Amino acid sequence: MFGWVSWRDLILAWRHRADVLATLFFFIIVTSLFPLGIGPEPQTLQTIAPGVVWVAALLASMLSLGRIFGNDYQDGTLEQLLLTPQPAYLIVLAKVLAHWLVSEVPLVIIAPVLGLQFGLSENTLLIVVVSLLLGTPVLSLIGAIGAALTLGLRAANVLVALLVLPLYIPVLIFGTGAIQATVNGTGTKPWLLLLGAILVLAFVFAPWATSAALKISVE
Amino acid sequence: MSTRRINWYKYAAPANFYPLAGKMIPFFTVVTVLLFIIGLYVGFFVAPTDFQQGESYRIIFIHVPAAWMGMFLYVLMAVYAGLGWAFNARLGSMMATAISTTGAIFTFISLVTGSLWGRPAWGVYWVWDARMTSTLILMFLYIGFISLQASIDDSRRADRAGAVLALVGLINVPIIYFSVQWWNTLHQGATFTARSFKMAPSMLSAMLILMAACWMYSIAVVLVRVRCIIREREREAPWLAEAVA
Amino acid sequence: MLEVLKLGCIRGDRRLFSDLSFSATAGELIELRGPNGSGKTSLLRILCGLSSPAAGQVRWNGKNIRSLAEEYFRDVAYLAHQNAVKDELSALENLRIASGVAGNPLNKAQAQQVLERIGLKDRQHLPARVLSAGQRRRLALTRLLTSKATLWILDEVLTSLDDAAVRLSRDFISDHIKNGGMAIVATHQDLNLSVERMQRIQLFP
Amino acid sequence: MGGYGFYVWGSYGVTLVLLGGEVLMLLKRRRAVARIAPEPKLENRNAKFEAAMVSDKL
Repeated sequence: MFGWVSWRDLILAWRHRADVLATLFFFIIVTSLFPLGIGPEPQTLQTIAPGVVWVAALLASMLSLGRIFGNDYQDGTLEQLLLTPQPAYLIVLAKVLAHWLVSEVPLVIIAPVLGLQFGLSENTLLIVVVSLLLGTPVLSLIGAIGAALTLGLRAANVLVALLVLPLYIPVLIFGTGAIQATVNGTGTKPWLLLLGAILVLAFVFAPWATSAALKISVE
Repeated sequence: MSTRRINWYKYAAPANFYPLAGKMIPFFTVVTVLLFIIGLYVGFFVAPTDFQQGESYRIIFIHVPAAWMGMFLYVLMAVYAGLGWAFNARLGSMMATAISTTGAIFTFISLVTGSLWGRPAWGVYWVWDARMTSTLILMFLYIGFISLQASIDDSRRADRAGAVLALVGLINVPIIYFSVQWWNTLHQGATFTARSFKMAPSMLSAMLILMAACWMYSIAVVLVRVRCIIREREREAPWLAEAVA
Repeated sequence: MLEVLKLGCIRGDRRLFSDLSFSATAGELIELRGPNGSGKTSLLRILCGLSSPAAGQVRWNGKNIRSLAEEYFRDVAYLAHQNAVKDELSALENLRIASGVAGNPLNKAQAQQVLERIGLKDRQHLPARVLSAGQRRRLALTRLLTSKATLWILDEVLTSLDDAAVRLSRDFISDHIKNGGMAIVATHQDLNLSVERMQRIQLFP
Repeated sequence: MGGYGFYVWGSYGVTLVLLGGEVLMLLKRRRAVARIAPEPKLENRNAKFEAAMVSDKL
């Protein structure tokens, strides 16, 4: 049943692939704006690169949060999902997995290319990818809580940003920290470990909070 | 003998709490006013001038209590919201809603007074030191809670969604504080930690009295607000007509 | 066996009903009547465990459905106002995915058989977006045919169905009840089902 | 205030304005709430319901 839920969301995302691409282009355009706004000095660009990539990733994943549950809520499939004989925790996890694959993994793949714009070395690009791989699942997991809480509300998109962005701050700090540590040549490992720890915590707690929020919103 | 025992469950019902709160409000109001007068008197007329920071240190008499209140009230709000959700106790959820506004105001006061204190101490209004940054994020958490509740029309859903958000925030607060600390120590461009200055006893007592005043103020204000919320939400309940009449 | 004990429901600041008690056993139909806004849908949502009641409880085989949680959902099929049909998927995909998600996957041939029974075989590859309201309702009905649930909870099951489909769904429901199932049906029109045991619950505004 | 007047009075001024504002808003709300007359109708509705409940075995 777990597989079916993820599979279903992947098919639906494929039917709406333009939306997915739009998120990706948003990410690309936002990161490309910074050199234009700040100036092309390689030194400056290298300093801001980690922050720019991560902040743009946060904003881009923000855009897609409404899609995790929004359409299913509107056409009544969400309540049918919640009535299937499996723990809501697993349903949430399956949907979050699909969201991560559809909306976050493309960002992780394109990020090294964008890193080139900022003159990052190959070694640093690797850390960009690793930190994003560890951090973006947390974005999906925590974002799902916000998406579930704001289901069907007016201005849900703005609201979800208010709720979720402050909770993203540790991921932002540790993610950029890892990249900066490689640029400066200090140790990367503690940052990645911290990201991993947050991922484990989010994995355990976030789906639980999301399913509680879903039940509240569907009622 | 059992008559002396207080039945706490009884006061978890709005019907019993409403008149009780009404009786408590005058007491807390009077105590608040007295404590503010005493605390400000001690702070401005008894406490000596600090030889390092001059008169500007007097800001901390209000800044520190406000910062503490912001944090305490967030925890208190989350606990009330959680209790209201877990035990289906409306009063708990109403208390959480009532606390959120006051907590956000104290957090905001602590941000403003902090930067007014920072200008003479550091030369700039805002520095990204760990405490200021954490307080700013706490403010964001309050804003999230308040705007979520404001945009949900159904009060039952607002209560419970607020509870989930507040509890998620509560789990996150230590993580956020820790990450900001770490971030701050690693970006050691400049240390802005406040020089630990020796507090004269009169300084300490001024701060503690104002701290108590802020607590009493919060209690009084929250009780008034929760009574308003009860009246708005329970206007169909038969007991209210009797209580008001 | 379904038992409803002293159920109360409040929506917003309106009390829809209170102290509602009834029970249903295998092979029984419960018809739920009442004007718009009297709380029919709210009651059905409480019965299937989507909402929690303001007072009282619902018991399934002697246990509170709150504590049974997803174990209870194995025995319940709920057909809501909304069809829960995905516009982007074809009729066949809708059926196969919905039943896969619900834990009784169908292969292609089985799914086509079900669609044939409901009269959608020649529409199976069209996206649900282009189906008519009645055809979408028929597609929603397939959920009942494929589910193994004992308790059917149906909200205005006959709306926007044509005569043939109405006859078809009457047959489904009475077959289900004859085979030892239970059904709770909220409806405006008479069901005219030939079942042996039936209760009617009337809600007032 | 030894040259720090703006910062010290500014701090206490902001505090006064915010807390005072909160109190004023609250008093205003309390007055508004007092105008909402209680409409106790739950009890009546209850009674009507119990009487109207029909559950006939056919």
